[in-house]
Amino acid sequence: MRVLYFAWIRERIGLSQEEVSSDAATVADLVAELRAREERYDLAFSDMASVRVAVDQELAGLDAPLDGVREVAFFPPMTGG
Amino acid sequence: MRVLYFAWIRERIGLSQEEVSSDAATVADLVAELRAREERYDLAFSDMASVRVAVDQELAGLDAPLDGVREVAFFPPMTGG
Amino acid sequence: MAVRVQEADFDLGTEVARLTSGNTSIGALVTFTGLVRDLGGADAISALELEHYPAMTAAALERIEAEACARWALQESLIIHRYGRLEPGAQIMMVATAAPHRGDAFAAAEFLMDFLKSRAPFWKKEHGADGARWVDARESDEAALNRWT
Amino acid sequence: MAVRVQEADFDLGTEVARLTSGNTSIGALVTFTGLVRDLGGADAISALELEHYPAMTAAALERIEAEACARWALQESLIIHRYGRLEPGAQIMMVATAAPHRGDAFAAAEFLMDFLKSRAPFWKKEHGADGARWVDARESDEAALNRWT
Repeated sequence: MRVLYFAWIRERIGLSQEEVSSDAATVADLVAELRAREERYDLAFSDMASVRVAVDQELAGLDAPLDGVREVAFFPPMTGG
Repeated sequence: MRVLYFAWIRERIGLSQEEVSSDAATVADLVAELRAREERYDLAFSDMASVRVAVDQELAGLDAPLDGVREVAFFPPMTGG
Repeated sequence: MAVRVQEADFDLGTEVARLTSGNTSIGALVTFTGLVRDLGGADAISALELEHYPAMTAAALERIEAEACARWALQESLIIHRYGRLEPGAQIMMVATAAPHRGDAFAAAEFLMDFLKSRAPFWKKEHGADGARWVDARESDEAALNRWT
Repeated sequence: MAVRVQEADFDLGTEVARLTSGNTSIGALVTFTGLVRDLGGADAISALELEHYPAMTAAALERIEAEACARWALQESLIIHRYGRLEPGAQIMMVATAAPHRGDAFAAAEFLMDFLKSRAPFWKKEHGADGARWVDARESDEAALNRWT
């Protein structure tokens, strides 16, 4: 599964994208796995109220299932316009 | 006093403006004087709900006084924009 | 803050560029352009004739614009209104409003349009195959003014 | 109905002319342009950097536009959104909506803007004398979505 990071989440983790092998059932499970990896991930996901998620390029919640999913993206609230 | 007519009021009366000597105290008195003159005026002012008035280039009511006034204009509801 | 009443056409891009040029504090710019609409069929029109009250028009537009500037934090505003004979598809008028935030720019542009519709001394005559007819004021336009009181 | 996501600047006049060209049934055209605002003083910025999510952006904008077209009788609509590094005063994005009547054109443009602010995958970073900072989403922008539900 491809995992993408944008804006200050990208900066904190130091990556814009990476391939992740995971058996996580939901986005929340994936976040827990990533936080357990290294402090930079733990820091990036320390306040999930400020993190938005897209699963296969559609906005999704933390409870979204990851079965068959190819791309998960994490980013702060959008500031378009 | 200069009296101006616009849109279908101008067309019905057949004039865009004229000088009128009148002792009318109010716009309503002036309208009554004009209607008494000729049928084309009577026709133009037959439905005063469809007539708007400006006195010295400011929107006014039929009860507006004409003392010292230099210009009175009659026109249908405006359709700008 | 500017008002122009003219027979000539105008260019939206040029007007907007002039309005914002050199002012980097503008965040939001809203424009409205009114066009001569031809519905075709039985209602097809060949031209729209705009009559106005020259001695009153500019002052009426300036008053409407000043009212908008008093209500919202506008950095720039512009009203251009044409008169004379216009073809289908031609531009009739435009307003532009510039503000730090979009809410003010949108509200001011809608306010200007609502007042122009019923309080600017213009009258429209449509020319079609069956002759010409004066465009009636719409009750909805008069009613639209109430939301600003 | 069109969406463009690009690094290049755009010309409002050209875009609007293309939108209305040859269509004489349009009566009302509304545009919104968002500009890089520099408040100067302590908040002075030297540039605004726009990051986006390329694989998602166009689809998100198209969905927002389709929703506007489903709600209002629009004849044309356009969204252009830039990304990359922009100078103060530069154009960030524009929307245009064309309809027979002004109410639909205004409402649709405001709707598009409200959704673009909080539902289009862009993130803004301001560069100033003291370094750079990510622009926070405003609660008022999220709240603005509620008026359309």
